[in-house]
Formats: sequence, C-alpha cells, structure tokens
Amino acid sequence: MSPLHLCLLLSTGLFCIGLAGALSRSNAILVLLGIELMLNAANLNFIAFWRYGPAPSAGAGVVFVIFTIAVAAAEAAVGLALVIALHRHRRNLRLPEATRLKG
Amino acid sequence: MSVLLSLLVFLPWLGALALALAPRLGVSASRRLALAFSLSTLGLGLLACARFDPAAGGYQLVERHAWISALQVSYHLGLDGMSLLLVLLTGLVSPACLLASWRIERDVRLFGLLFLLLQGSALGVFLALDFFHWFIFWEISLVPAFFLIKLWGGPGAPRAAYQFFVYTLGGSAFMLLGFAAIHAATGTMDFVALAGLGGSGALARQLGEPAATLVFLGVLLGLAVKAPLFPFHTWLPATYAEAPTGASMFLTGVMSKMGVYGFLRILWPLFPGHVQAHALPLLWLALGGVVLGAFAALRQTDLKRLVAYSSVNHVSYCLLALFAFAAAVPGRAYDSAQHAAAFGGALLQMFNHGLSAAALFAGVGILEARAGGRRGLGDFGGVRTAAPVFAGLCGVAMFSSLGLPGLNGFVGEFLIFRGVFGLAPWAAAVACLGLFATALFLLTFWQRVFHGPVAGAAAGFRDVSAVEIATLAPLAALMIVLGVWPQLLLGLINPLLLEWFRQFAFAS
Amino acid sequence: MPPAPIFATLDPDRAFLERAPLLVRDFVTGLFPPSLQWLAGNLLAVVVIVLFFASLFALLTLAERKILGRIQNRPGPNRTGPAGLLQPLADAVKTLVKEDIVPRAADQVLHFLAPVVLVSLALMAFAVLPYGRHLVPVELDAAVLYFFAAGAATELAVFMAGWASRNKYSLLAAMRALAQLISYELPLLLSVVPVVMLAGTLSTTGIVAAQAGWTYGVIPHWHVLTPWGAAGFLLFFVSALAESNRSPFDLPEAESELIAGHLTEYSGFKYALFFMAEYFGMTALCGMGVTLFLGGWQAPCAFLEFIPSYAWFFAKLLLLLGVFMWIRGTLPRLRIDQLTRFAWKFLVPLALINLGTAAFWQLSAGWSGPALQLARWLVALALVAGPFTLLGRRLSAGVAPRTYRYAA
Amino acid sequence: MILLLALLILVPAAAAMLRRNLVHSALLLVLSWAGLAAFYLWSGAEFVAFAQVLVYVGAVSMVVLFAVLLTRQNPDRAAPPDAAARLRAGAAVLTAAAVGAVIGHAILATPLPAAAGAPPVLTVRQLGLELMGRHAGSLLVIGALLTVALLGAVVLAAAEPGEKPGGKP
Amino acid sequence: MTLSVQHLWLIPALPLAAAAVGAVLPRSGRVPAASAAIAAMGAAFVLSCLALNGALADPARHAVHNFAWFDLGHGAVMLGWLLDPLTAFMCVMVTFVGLLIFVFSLGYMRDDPHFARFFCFLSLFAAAMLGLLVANSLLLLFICWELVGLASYLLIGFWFHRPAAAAAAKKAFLTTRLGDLGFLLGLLWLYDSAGSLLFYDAGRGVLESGVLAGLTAQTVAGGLALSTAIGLLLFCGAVGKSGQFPLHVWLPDAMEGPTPVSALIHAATMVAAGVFLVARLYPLMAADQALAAVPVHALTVVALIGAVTALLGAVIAVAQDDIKRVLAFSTVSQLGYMMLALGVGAWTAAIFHLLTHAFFKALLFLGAGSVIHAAHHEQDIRRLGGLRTRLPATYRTFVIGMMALAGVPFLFSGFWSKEAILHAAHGWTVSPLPLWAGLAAVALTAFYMTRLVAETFFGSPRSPAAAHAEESPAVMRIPLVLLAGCAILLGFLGTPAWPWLQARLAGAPLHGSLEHLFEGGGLMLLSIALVGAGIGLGWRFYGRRPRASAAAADPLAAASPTLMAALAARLGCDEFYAATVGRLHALAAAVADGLDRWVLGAAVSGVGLLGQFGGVVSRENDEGALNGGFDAAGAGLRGAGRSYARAQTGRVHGYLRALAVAFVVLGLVLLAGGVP
Repeated sequence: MSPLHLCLLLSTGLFCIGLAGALSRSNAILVLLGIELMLNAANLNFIAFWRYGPAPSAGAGVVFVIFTIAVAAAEAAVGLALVIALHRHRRNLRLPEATRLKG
Repeated sequence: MSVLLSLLVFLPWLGALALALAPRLGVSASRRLALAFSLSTLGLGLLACARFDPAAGGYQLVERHAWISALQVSYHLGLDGMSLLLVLLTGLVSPACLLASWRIERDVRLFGLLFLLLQGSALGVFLALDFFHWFIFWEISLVPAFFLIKLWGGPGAPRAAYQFFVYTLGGSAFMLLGFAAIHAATGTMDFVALAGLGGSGALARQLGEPAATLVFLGVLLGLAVKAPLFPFHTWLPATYAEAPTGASMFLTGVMSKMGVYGFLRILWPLFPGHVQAHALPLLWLALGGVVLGAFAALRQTDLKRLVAYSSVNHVSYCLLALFAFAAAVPGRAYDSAQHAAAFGGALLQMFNHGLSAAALFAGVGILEARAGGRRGLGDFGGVRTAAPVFAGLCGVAMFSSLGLPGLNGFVGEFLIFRGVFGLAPWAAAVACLGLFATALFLLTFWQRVFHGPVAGAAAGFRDVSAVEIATLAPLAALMIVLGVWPQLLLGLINPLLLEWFRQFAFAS
Repeated sequence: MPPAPIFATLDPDRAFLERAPLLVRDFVTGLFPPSLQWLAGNLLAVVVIVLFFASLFALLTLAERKILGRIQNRPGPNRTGPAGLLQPLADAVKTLVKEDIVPRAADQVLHFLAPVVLVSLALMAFAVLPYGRHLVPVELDAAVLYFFAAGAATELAVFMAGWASRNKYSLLAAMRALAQLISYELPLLLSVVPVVMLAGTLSTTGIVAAQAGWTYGVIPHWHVLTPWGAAGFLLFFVSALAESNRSPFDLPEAESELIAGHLTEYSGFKYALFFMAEYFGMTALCGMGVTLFLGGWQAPCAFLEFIPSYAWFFAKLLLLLGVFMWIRGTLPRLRIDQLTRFAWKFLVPLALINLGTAAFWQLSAGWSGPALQLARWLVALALVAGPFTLLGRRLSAGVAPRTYRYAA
Repeated sequence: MILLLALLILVPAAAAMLRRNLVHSALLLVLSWAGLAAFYLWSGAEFVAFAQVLVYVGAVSMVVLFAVLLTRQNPDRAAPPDAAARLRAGAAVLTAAAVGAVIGHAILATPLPAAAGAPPVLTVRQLGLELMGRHAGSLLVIGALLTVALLGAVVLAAAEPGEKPGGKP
Repeated sequence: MTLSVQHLWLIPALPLAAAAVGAVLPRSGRVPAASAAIAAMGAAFVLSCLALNGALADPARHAVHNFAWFDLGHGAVMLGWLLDPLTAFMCVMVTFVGLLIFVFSLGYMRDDPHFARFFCFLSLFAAAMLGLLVANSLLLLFICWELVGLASYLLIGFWFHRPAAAAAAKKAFLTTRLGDLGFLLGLLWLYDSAGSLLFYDAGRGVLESGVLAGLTAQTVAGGLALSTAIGLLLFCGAVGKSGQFPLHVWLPDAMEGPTPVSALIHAATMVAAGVFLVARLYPLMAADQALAAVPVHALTVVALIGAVTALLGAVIAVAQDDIKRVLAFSTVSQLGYMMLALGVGAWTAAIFHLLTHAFFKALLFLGAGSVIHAAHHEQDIRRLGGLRTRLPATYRTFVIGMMALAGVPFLFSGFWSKEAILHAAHGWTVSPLPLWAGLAAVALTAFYMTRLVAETFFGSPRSPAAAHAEESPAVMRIPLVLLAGCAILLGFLGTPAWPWLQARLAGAPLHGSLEHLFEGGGLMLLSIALVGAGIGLGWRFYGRRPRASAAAADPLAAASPTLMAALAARLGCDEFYAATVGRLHALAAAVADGLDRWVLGAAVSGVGLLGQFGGVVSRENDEGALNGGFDAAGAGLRGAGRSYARAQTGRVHGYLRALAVAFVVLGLVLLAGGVP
C-alpha cells in the first residue's frame, strides 16, 4: 500500500462522505457543503498525484487545485446566495420540497 | 476645375441633409426649404447653360479626381448637350413636383427629404461619367422613389412600390454584372475611355464573344426596364398610378429619361456594333411600345394609368428613333439629315415628354385631389365648365402630348418621324398607328373629363389655386415657347449630334 | 515542515549583539541530541515567542492605560508596584481567579474553544515575522499568505464566541464584528499585494531584503518611502486598526454598542484570553506592517547599523503600537454604516488604485536619470494623491449626520 | 502521519454530515478543511495549504455561517427525521458506499508507483510564473468567473425591491 | 400699294394677336375681345387686298420668303411665305368672309356667356387658316393645318357641356387626324425624297420642275410613281379635312358648333383647305400625268373621290331634316365638286367654285343662323315654316344663296363655277363618272335646296318657336346682304366669256370674248334643265302643298320609306365605321391592354412565381429531405424528452443520486470491461 494509494483512499473516503451527506440531508446548505467536500476530495487527489505522481515537478496539479478552490469559492458564494433566495421565497431550506424553478 | 457640377448634384442632397437635421421644422417651412433647394438645380443648370459652349463639343465643366485607385475609379463629372438638357429638365420638373405635392400634409419634411435625395441622384446619373458612381446614383435613386411611392401612394402603393423596386433592381443587377465583366476586361469604368474603346470596337474584342453579347444584353436589360422598353414596362402603369402625384411626375418626367439617357450614354457608345446587330428586334420592341402603349392607354379607366401608358408610348418614340438609327439601311452615310433628325428628335422628345407628362400627371393629381382620391375616367364630367383655367393648362399639356404643332411635342415627334421615316419607313408607318391612338385616348380623356355636363366629382370643382398655377403655368408656357422656338434647345445639342456621328462612324 | 536553520552561518564581522540570539539558540539546541535538534530549535522559538509576547502584552496593557491616562490628563494605574508597573500582574491574578461563568444554554464546547482558537491562531501569526537578521522562527516561502490565513481564521473564533454564547446580543455583535473583519480584510490584503508584487516574493525575509540599502546612506529603501508604499502603508495601517478591533473601529466590543459584543458572556480567564488575543493580533499586524513597509529590521541609516537588527524591529514595532494607542486616545468611534462605507467606498478602491500605481512603479523601474526619476515620482504621486483627495472629499461629503429613527 | 491526517479530515467531515445542528456541521467542516490544509502542507503544497485556509476556513466557512444564520429556523420547529428522511439517508449511504466501493476497487486494482520520492519543490515564484505563464488564460477566465459569481451572488441574495429585507418573518 | 412677301406673315399674325388678347382677357372682356378680333380681321382683309394687288401685278410669279425654323446642325428645317394669286385670292376670301361672319357673330353670340372665348377661338382659327394659306412650306402648311383642326375642335366643342357637341368635336378631330396621318406620312416621304418641304425655293422647291422630275422618275411598290404615292398620301389629308368620302362623316356632326362657326369653318374656309391643298400641290399631283405606264394617276383618284362625294352628299342631303345638316351635306357635296374639278384637271375652276361656294354657303349658313337665332334655336325644318313673312330679309338673302347653290342660270355665281367644272369634267377622258355624278348632283342640289326653302319659309309655322320668330338685328342682316351681293356678283369674275379669275390664278394671259360664253352649250342646257327639274320637283313635293304639322310624313318618305330612312341615316356610314374602325380600335386596345395585363403581366408574375416556386422547392427540399430527418430526430428527442422530463422531478437529490448510481454503473462497466 503506497502513500498514493492511501491518499487516494482518503480522497475516496472524503468524497463518499460528501456524497452521502449531499444525498441524505434535506437542508440545502448541507447539500452544498457535501458538494464542497466532494470538491475537496478532488483537490486532494490533485495534490496526491502531484506529490506522488509520475511527473511531480510540473506544478499543474497545484495550479489545478488553485483553480478548483477559486471555483469552489464561487460556487459557495452563488450557492449560498441561492440558498438565501430560496429561503426568502419558501421560508425553509428543505430541498425535497423545492422542486419548482418558479418561486 | 469648377465645382459647379458637384454643386449641382449635391446641393439637393445637402438640402435633404438640412431637412434631416431639422426635426422640428414646420410643414410650411419644410416645403419652402425643399422647394428652394430643388430650385437650386434650375439656377445652377442655367448657370451651367451659360458657361456651356455649345460650339465646343465634348464634355465641359469636367471634374475629375482620383477616387478608388485600386479599381481605377475616379470621380468624374462632365456635361455635354444631352446632360445639360436633362439637367435643365430636372431643374424644371423637380420644383413643379414639389409644388404639385404642396397639398401633402403628412410628413412633409420626410417627403421633401426623400424627394431631394431622388433629385440629387437623378442629377448624379445625368452628370456622372464613371460607371462606378453612375451606378451608385442610379441605384440610390430607387430608394427614395420606393419610399415616396410606398409612404405617400395610393392603396395599392406598397405592392406597386415593391414591384417597381424589385423590377428595376433586377434589371440593374444584370447591368452591374455586365459592367463587372467590362471592368474585368478593360480595367476601367470611365464612360469616356469606354466610349473610345467601344467606338473602335476594341471593347467587344477585349470582351470576346459571347461575353460581349451577354454584357450588351445585360446592360440593355437594365436600361430597358428603367426607360421602359416594351415589354419591360409592366411595372410602370401600376407604379405611376399608385405613386403620389409629385413622385409620378418625377418618375415619368425625369426618371424615365434616365433609361433613355443610359441608352445614349452607355449602350450606343460602348456597343455600337451590337446595337446595330440587334437593331431590328429592338426596333420592333420600340414599335410595340409606341403602338401597344397607346392602345393600352385607350383601354384604361384610371386616369393615372392612362397617363402612365401615354408615357410608355412617348418614351418609346425616343427609343424608336435610336433603334431606327441603328437599323438604318447599310451603306447610307452615317451623318445624314435623317440621322440628325432622329437623334435630335429623340433628345428633344425626352425633354418635351418630361414637360408634358409631368404636367399631365400634375393635372390628374389636381383632379384626384379635388375628387377625394377618385380618378376614374367616369368620375368626372364638365370640369372645363367649373375650372376653365385648369382646363386650359391641362389642354396645353394634353395637346403637347398629342403632338399638336405649335406645341413642343410636335417638334420632337416630327423630327423622330422624319428621321425614322428616312431610316426605316415601315417603322414610321406603323408608328403612325400609335400617333392616332394617342390622339384617340387623349381626346377621349379630355371629352370624358372636361367636356359634357358637369357631373361626378366636377361638381363644386374649384379652379386652380395659385400654387397649382405655379406648378402648371411654367410648364405650359415652356411647351408653347419650345413649340415655336425649338432652336432654344436644339442649339445645345447640335454639336453633340455631329460628334456622335463621328463616334459612330465605326459602326458603318 | 521544513527544518529551520539551526546553525546559522554568522558573519564573524558582525557585532556580538547582532549574533547573540542565534548564539543562544545554537547553544540551547546544542544541548540536545542531533536528531532532536530541529524540534528543540522550534520549541525554543515557540517558547521564546510566547513568553516574550505574553510579557509584551502585559506591558502593552499597562502602557496603554498609562498613555490613555496621560492623554486624558490623568495618571493611569499607579498603585500596584512602582508607578503601577505591577498592574498587569495584578490583572492577571485577578482574571485567573475570577469565576468562569458559562451560560447554561451555551454551547459548552464552542464556548470554551472560541478563546483558545483565537489565541492560538493569533500566536501562530508570529511564526513568520522576521524579528531580526536571520531571526525568523519559520522560514516559509508563502509566509505572507500564511500570516493572513492565520489572521482570517480568527474570524471563526469570533463567530464561535458569539454563537456559542446563546445570547442574541453576542450573536449580533459577532455578526457585526465578522462583517467588519471581512470588510477590512479586503483592503488589508489588497494593500499588501503591491508589496508582494514589487518584492516579487511572499516570503517575509525576502520582502525585508527587498527593502535593504540606502540612498546616500541616509535614505532607506523602505516601501513606505515610495508613493505607493506610503499609500499602501496608510491603507494597511487603517485596515489593521479595524482588523484588530482597535479604536476607532472597536465597535464589536465597545460597551456603548451592543453591551460588550461577542465577549458579553465571557469572564475570567477566557475573557483575558480574548483580551490577549486582541493584543497579539494587534502586535502581529504591527509586526507585519513593519516588515512590509518599514523595512523590517533594517536600520534607517547606514551608520546606525551597529544597533542590532532585532532592536530596530522592536523599536519600529513599539512605535507602531504607540501610534495605535495614540489613535485610540484621539479619535472618536465610527458608526457601523460609516465603518462599512469607509471600507468599501474608500479603502477598497484606493487599494486597487494603489495596485495600479505599484504596477506603474514596477514598470517604470527602468527609468534612469534624475528627470525621469522625478517624473516617475510625480506620476506615481499623482496617481495616488489624486484619488485619495477626490475619494476622501466624496467620503466626507457622504458622511452626513445620520437621521435617527427613534432618537430625537 | 497520513493516517493521522486522514483521521483529522474524515472524522470531522463525517460528523459534520451527521450533525443536525448546522453550525456544528459548519464548524466541523472547517476542522476538516483545516485538516486538508494540513495534508497539503504535509504534501509540500504550501501555497495551496494557505490558500485552502484562507478561502475555506476564512471565507467559505464565513459565508456558510452567514447563510446558516440568515436562514435560521426555529430549532424547535425542525421536524424530527421522518421515514422518508431515513429512507433517503439509507439510500444515500448505500449509494455512497457503492461509489466508494467502485472507486476504492479501482484504486486498489490500479498499480501505482509505490515509492514516495522526495516532495517536489514548488516555490511560490515558480507557481506564480506557472500561473501567469501557461495558465494565464485560465487565470483570466477564473477571474472573470469570480467576478460574475460575486455579482450573481449579490443579485441573488439582494432583497427584491419592495420586499422586507432578511428572511425573518 | 402692295404687301411684299416678307411682310405676308402680318396677315396671320394679326388674328393671332387678337386670339392672344382674347385668351388673356377675363370672361367679362367681351367688347375688347370682339373688337380686337374684328379689327384684326379687318386689318388682315386690307392687307390681303394689298397682297392681292401685289400678286396680280405678276400672276405667274411665286414670290417667296424662306427662313430657317430651327437648325439641326445638319441642315435646317426651313419655313417660308409664299405670295401668288392663289394665296392672295384665298386670303381675301377668308378675311372678307371671316370679317362678315365675325360681325354676324356679334349678334348671334350676343347672349353667350363665353363670348370672349368665342372670338378668341375664331381669331385663332383665322390665324391658322391664313397661315395655312401663306405657307411656302408643306411643314408650315401642315402645322397650320393641324392648328385649324384644333380651332375647329375647339369651336365645334364650343358648347362642350352638350355631350353631342363634345362628341362631335372629338369625332371631327379624330377623323381629320386619320387623314392627317396620311398627310404626315406623305410629308415625311416627300421630305425624305426631296430633302425639302419648301414649295418654291429657287428651283429646289418641291413644286418646281427639278424636284418633280426626280419624284416622278422613281417608282415604288405597285409601279406607282413616287410622286403619285406621295400625292395620294397627302390627298388623304385633304380627304379628311374637306370631308371627302370616306372621311366625310365628321362634317355633318360638326354642325353642333355655333352656326357662325359652321359658316366660317365648315362651309367657307377650313373645309376648303383640302381643296386648297390639292390646288397648291397641283404641280406635284399632276406630275405623273405625263407618265403612261403607271397603274393610276393621283388626280384620277382625286376626281373619283370627288365625284363619289359630290353625289353622296347630295343624295343624303335630300333626306335631312336639320337645316344645318342639309347645308352640311350640301357642303360635302360641293367640296366633292371641287375635288372632282381638281381631279379632272380644272384646278382653276375648282378654286373658282371654292370662292363662290365660300360666299354663298356662308350666306346660307348665316341665313340658317339667322333663322335659328330667330326661332329660338329650333333647327328642325319640320318644325319651322312660314318664316317668309316673319323674316323677310333673311328670306330674301337665303333664297339668293339657295339659287346660287342650286345653280340657277346666269345671274348667280354658283352657276358659272359649276358650269366650269361640268365643262372640265366633260372634257375628261379617263372616266365619264365625274360628269354623270356632277350632273346628278346638280339636280339633287336644286331639289333639296328647294325643299329646304319651302319647308323653312313657306307654309305656316309648325311650332311655337317658329310662330314667334322675329327678324334678326341689323348686325346680322348686313353681313347677309353683303354676302348675298357677293353670291351674285362673284360669278362674273370667271364666266367663260371673261375668265379673269382663272387666268389670274393660272398666271396665264386672259383671253376673254363673248363667244366663249356659251361654249359647250349642250352641257349647259342639260345642266339648266336639271336645275329646273330639281326646283320643280322640289316645289311640287314641298312647296305646293306645305306640310301641315311637324309630325306629318315627308312626301318622299311616304313614297319610298326605306330609301328615305337609309338616306336619313346617312347611308349608315357612321354605323359602318363604328362597326369596323371603332370596333377595330376597341379590339386593338383590348388586345394591347390584355397583352399588358395578362401576357406580360403574367410573364412578370410568372418570373416572380418562378422565384417563389424556387423558394418553395428549396424550402420543401429543406423541409422534406433535410429537415425531415431532423424533424424525425426532433420528434424522437421530444418524446424522449417527455419521458425524460418525468424524471425531472426538480429534486436535487434525485439527480445527485442518479449521477452517483450512473457513476457506479459506469465504473462497474469499466472495471468489468477491464479497461485500465
């Protein structure tokens, strides 16, 4: 079991936690957080491959992670803004009930 | 280098610009402004006339500047007798058109704007000596005409306007293609240079066959639609009938001359050989216009359509002269009195028809306005009782159109017949039929509308107002003056005729 | 973690005082077996920093009270010990023995964690400050980033404190504090970016090194002495004031605002920790300011180099802290709307403009000759001063007397 | 070490997903993110680590917490998990487990370089050059994305005119 | 005192100026308009007399004054004035008769609101007519020819508010124009062949031997000499203008105009212009006489047309009931006489008859006008009657005119001129038809004129209008008297004993002696007998037992109703023309219009439709062939989408779950597939 395997398994675990959370929780914020976790798992993978991968010095992995973090930040901002809008319209954040695009 | 010609062309456009830039201009002020700019053509035309030396020949007051060097296009304006004649005609007819449109109340500023645009582009056509901007003027003229017809025309105007636009544009497209080929072959679009090439036959050689014939036919088609040459005239009755009076006057008075002008300025000089080779069928077409135009007019009940057909008939006389010239018996010297008469008659007829047809349309317009839009042959009766002055002015126009001696129409027609009889006697004989039918329908028109007991819309018919007199009286006076003293115009074009004979000497 | 340099190669020509801290470190680490020397070195640094700054905190509290007292024309603490010098000690004893009250509805864990996290994060910031030549606890390539990451994390602690207290005033105050922190973090970071840009590094030592040298031996190449640097320093300083909840931006914990803000439900030692964290943060920010703009440990004149570099650093640090206190004694508190408006409508745009100015400065680095230099200065000055005055005028025009809804 | 980090990452994450208290969840996630930052640091990606802290711990967590507080409902009114929720949770765990199994199997079945070499050295300078060089375009796009996201978030979250600000009744 | 040819233009110019004055005068300017017209006419008469005086000094000379009208750069178009006895006599006649008629009009048109306009038009006519006479260029002649047509048109349609008048004006103009087309073609041909249209131009004129020789030398289609062809075409104009068969139909209708107009234009002057034209062109027309091998001579045609017209007009006149129409057909008949004379070579006799006819026909028309004026515009002779006592002056002058027309021997001018014609016809060798037709016309003329006088003046009034008729004023009576005098005296200018007029016209020496008076006495006796028979028969039928009432049947009609009905209907000429020429024109118009509307319009529309069709084809192609596939795919997609939409619950979890499950499936597939 190489460190890379471990890292990847760690990433898998994080991903699955995020997935399970996103799937199971009805609260929109938590779903978003689950998705964030999944994104983080992906980031973890990038770093792991950058660290242990065949061509570690390229720096592409890190750059990718930086981009992903930026995207995640944007996603969080927009997602949470959506959550607030949703809340304003529906007075709750239960996603299973939010099935319409129109408020 | 004088800028007189540029001024001539662009002053109306400047007027249009001025109107465009003055959105708050009142109705009356718009009319006056448009009229003032329109009159500028007459003033400048007379100035050009004074500076023009008829004896010198050739193009005068030439302006030439390099323009698009890549295409060897230059801004080239010039004046010869024919151009001068038509510029003067434009100068005379345009103010009359605006005066005839005096009663328009809706969007006067736009009307004046479009009209001045139209006037400027027509002048451009008459003065341009390079195909490039000649064609631009030629095509631009369609746009204001289209809108004038469409926006101020009768109930069928939109359709007529589209028909007019598409038909003429379609014709021009062929001409454009033809000139593209010419440019490709010779590298120039300058009329003077091309006329030199055409006169020596080099143009046809450079184009080669069958390209030369195709180009010839393309250019012919473009001009034939505009003139119009039978059977490409079908757009005309509807258009003239639906257009507002002022536009009808300009269309028939000036724009139809653009086609004939094109025949003389482009087709003849560039393709003398082809014109000669195809003269006979063309002569038949012109005859068709003369005879069938007149007979078709006989059948019309709409006065405007009637006048429109008379226009077909009259313009066809010009073309008749041109083609008879070409169809002349070979072996005859190319500078006989008959030739001179034919060409001189054609030029004179252009001018005369411009005056008389415009006046007739103005008269019909007055009738229509008084009758609340009705203009059927049966809608009137005894107008002469109610409006003797109007009847008198219309009568002068009608008899001029009919070719009564003593009025201008006769001189042109006489010269045309004189020439045509000498060159193609049978054509003259056939054309006499048209002459008779012209008299027939015009007198029918006169009898139905002006004679008889007061009936229909003639009841309560006001006699002409001051503006209407200003519209018609100058035209009528000119008809009489030119009928008695045609030398006034012929003096301008005589040297031109001789010059043309020299040019066309090749063809014989 | 990269191992810290243990045996610093010291320039033998250097004065003893300059080398003394390193010599001490080398001596102490030398007592440990080589395999543990890196750990010992780091631990030593931690211990020294904690001890030093804790005592500095004590001194600062005293100094502040004394200075404020003087400013307000009163003596300040003067009973405990000679001239009140033992006052901090007394305060410490008092807070330690005071009952730790935790509201029953409070989230026990978070209520406890909040001050701890806050203090630890505040302390972490000290790790990357270069206190003197070769005197940097952790030599990080992305040190500046680290510093601000640690600073940003403190917001979390504020939230925890406010939320865990289960007190609506606490929570609201925490939210306001967060809003303030977030608002001012932006100009703070943006004012730093030009420095990073011109120094070309995120390393604090690198930044200090970039400010080395003197013109004519008397004018140091500190960033603060360039147009953009001066502006940047001003922005940084103001933002730092707000970041550390210092007056005139001390709304989160001001008694007259929302009781005592997120600290309402804290007492005793936890309260002391918050207090300490605040001073730590203030000190760290001042240290960073010194590092970024005031040349770090660099002496102001070439001939003053004989004074040890750490001495210069702390001199500057204390000077800045003194200004903090001076301002506290001088300026009235801002209203919350003025506060945010000031951040978003003045500081952020100016910081962005300053960024452009710095870019111009960098681009015109190649200009040579006195005339061009003068032009460079004038242009940069105009780029900075113009917007400063214009925006300032606009801002002051905008700060109209507030209309009170409920008060008379 | 890696196991320690895994613990630091996974346990708070799992706890966060399980907690019913949203604030706790958020704070736990912050912990998890901090663990991730530690992992990055351990992996030698200093810059990413600090960026992770700055962005996640400093910013995203704040946004999340703000959202939580702005949309706070009366905790007493929060309905206990009903059957549907339980069913969903079960299905979720099952799905996640399946995904994990597949990925895990894939990972384990893939021969990967076993030996860990020296951690690659990537200074901030190199990273900056890399970003501004090969990835300059992407950087620009990301910048644009962030700007748009910022504006979008503002627009979405802003109270519509005529509406009472805030979500409280 | 003479008028030189250079100043000959003054003769037409004076009335023209008067016309211009009348044109610009307002409706109320009655006195100035009339005085200007009469003064101009009087001055023109004086000038004409002076010109005659000059012309008679050397009758054989054709004094000309030519000038260029306009210049084409290639030879000018020339016009000119010509002064010879023909011109001069005609001018004197026109101005004199015109003057009298102008004066008569003062009375006749007194009550008309358009009095000024009337004199304007009359002056215009006079100017054009005089211009026609003095022209030394066929072109100028043609111009004036058309202008008199215009004047005729305007004057026939003077009461244009009456539909009949308007129609008659149009008919007159168009019918004459039909002839004018031939004139124009002939003119063009002549111009083309001769290169000039001047009559006399120092040897280059078209009536001079040099040019004529060239014209006769050429032959055209059918073996006709060129001069014959041109002459016949030009004669077409004369046929139209002079109301010759077959273009005579307009002349009776022209009586819709005011009676002075009928007198001046449609009796005395304009209709004689055709005769004048042929007389003027006589050298040209007669140029082919020397040729033997030609199928037909121009003059032969002229003579035959004239003969037919003379007979036809006289026959139809018998059955007309309108006083003016009777006179109109009589004019047709008399013009036929003149043409006949021209055709048989007696052009001087033709002009002699033209002049005498002008006076007595003008007299008759003015007398009729007087009757009409007195009888409140009642023109139907059946409703008149008994006017002898009421209108004594009119009656006397009218009878003089009637006798002159009927050719009552010796005393009346008509006798001498008619005898000259019959004499010439008798001498014509080509065909006897002209003589027989002439003789028949003599008898018929006497008959219908007797009928006219008897019906109008004898018996008792048959209508209130006639019963209350009053003699016309002096202004109308004086011209009648003067004309009556002329109608008697003029004949003595051209008696065979002293053919002064003929000699002067021909420019030949005068050989007068009394022996010649009864030359061809047999023919004269026959003619006298025929006149007597005509008058006697007329008196027998109409004079002896005057008609009792307007409704009473005509005695002749009672005898032969069919014939009289046909004659009354003018032998159906108008109907025939309406059925042929009119129908033809309508057909041509319909064809032209139909061609335009349906064939060419359809062609254009066809092109447009073709374009549209192309568009449709292209579109169908797109839709059917290309889009069909897409459409099917689209439909499939839509169906799939509909079913898929059911999966779009809007539940985020569902999507996420589906994503995860799909991922698992994909992963399993990949793993199972052994993809590395």
